[in-house]
Amino acid sequence: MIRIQEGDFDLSAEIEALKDSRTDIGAIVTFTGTVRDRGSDKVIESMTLEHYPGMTEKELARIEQEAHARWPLQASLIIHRVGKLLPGDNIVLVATASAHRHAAFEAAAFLMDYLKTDAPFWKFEEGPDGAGWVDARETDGAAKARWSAKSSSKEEPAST
Amino acid sequence: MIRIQEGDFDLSAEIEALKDSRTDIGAIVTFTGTVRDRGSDKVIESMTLEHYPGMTEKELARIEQEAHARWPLQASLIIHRVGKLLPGDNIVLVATASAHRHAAFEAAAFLMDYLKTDAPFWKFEEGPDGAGWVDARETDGAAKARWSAKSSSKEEPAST
Amino acid sequence: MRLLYFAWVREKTGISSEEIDLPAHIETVGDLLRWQKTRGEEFAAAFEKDRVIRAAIDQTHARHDAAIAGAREIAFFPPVTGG
Amino acid sequence: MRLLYFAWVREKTGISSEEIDLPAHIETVGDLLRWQKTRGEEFAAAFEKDRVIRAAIDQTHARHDAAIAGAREIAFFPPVTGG
Repeated sequence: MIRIQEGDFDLSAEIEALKDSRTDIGAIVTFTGTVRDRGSDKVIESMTLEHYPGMTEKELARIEQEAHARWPLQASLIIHRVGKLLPGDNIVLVATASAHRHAAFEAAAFLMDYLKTDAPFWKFEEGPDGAGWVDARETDGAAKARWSAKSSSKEEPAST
Repeated sequence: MIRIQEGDFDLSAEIEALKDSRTDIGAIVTFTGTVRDRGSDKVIESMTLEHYPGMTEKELARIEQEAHARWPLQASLIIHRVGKLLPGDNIVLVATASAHRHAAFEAAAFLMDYLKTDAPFWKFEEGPDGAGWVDARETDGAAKARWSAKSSSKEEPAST
Repeated sequence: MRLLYFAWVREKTGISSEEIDLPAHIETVGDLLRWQKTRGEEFAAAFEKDRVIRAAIDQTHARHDAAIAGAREIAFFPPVTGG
Repeated sequence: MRLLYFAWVREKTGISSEEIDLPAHIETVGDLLRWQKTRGEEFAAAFEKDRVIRAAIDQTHARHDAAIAGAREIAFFPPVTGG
């Protein structure tokens, strides 16, 4: 499931909805990304998220589909906020549910790595030292690349 | 932080407490383990968690300390329930907060792998086909062992 | 054809989208990037670092050597920084 | 010395803890495991599969060859299955 929204999200409510009263889920992993009050060398007072409506949903759906193809997931969720955010605010939530913990962990990490390189969002930061667009990090490309070299946990023995 | 309790936990409330209004956290990963309605080959109606009071806290504190030594974590939390649980119920919550997402992901997976092999909890399952103690899985030992072979992400380039 | 601009590409061109008829000689994303530089001061500045600019054809990531024939919507933007 | 039993070891011995003076010849966890088998039907059944039984000395995991000298509390239990 995918949502782009300006408002905040509530972790408990989202996970309850994700579980949907199912009793065959053994493992739920969530990743929450939050606005930090400083970048590599400067203080951040606010962050504004721009995105490409239409393409964003398309890319996130593609990424989510890819995760479901690689791991035995029972459910997944990606929520990404847009608009102006303050330090401490939530930016993104990724959640994965599986019978087994390694599948849930790997799929959540995979979703974040792909989201960071493929989903059309851009961050604009403002602070006392000025304002500017956040530069993409080369490490995010490397983080995505590791999923090409590495096999999924699908073949590994089951473990909750 | 470590808690052993009979009652349930609320994900949002726990994460808010973990963040403690800090604005230098960029990534929060949670793992929630839940009771599944079936084991490998049988239906499960209830699960009872026994533990070794005193040693449990000691082991979890040791595991948590090890995670903080390996990854740059700003906060962490382990909650494990004991007593009688039903399918769908929460069993365990592990949460990690870091400036960077890979540290948070790896530390959470590490905590779960160590908890599964070292923390003195035992599961007793009951169902229509009878009752019995859950057998330990060899895969859990292998999951723990991978952290000895693998280096931590501490040396990797920073990435939120 | 509809052209879209995001983040600092949008800021520098001064527009977020436009409907435009492209010259016939433009066959690839790369051709289009080079042509953008000829469209006045703002576009020259926006597309100066054309190597780092990413493109999407009809909302799908496209390489600079991708053909644009048949495209309805082409977007230009910096490397993404969400998450 | 205090001995503790958990999970199916507890169920089979029928007790969860006891205070006991150990024979002097018992020096290691392994010695203690072998001695447990001699303490009647319940203990023989509980400690039959002594290889899989884990031990903790004063609430720290201990191998079967660990010395028990000075221990105040020794626990026996199956491999753990929490999480």
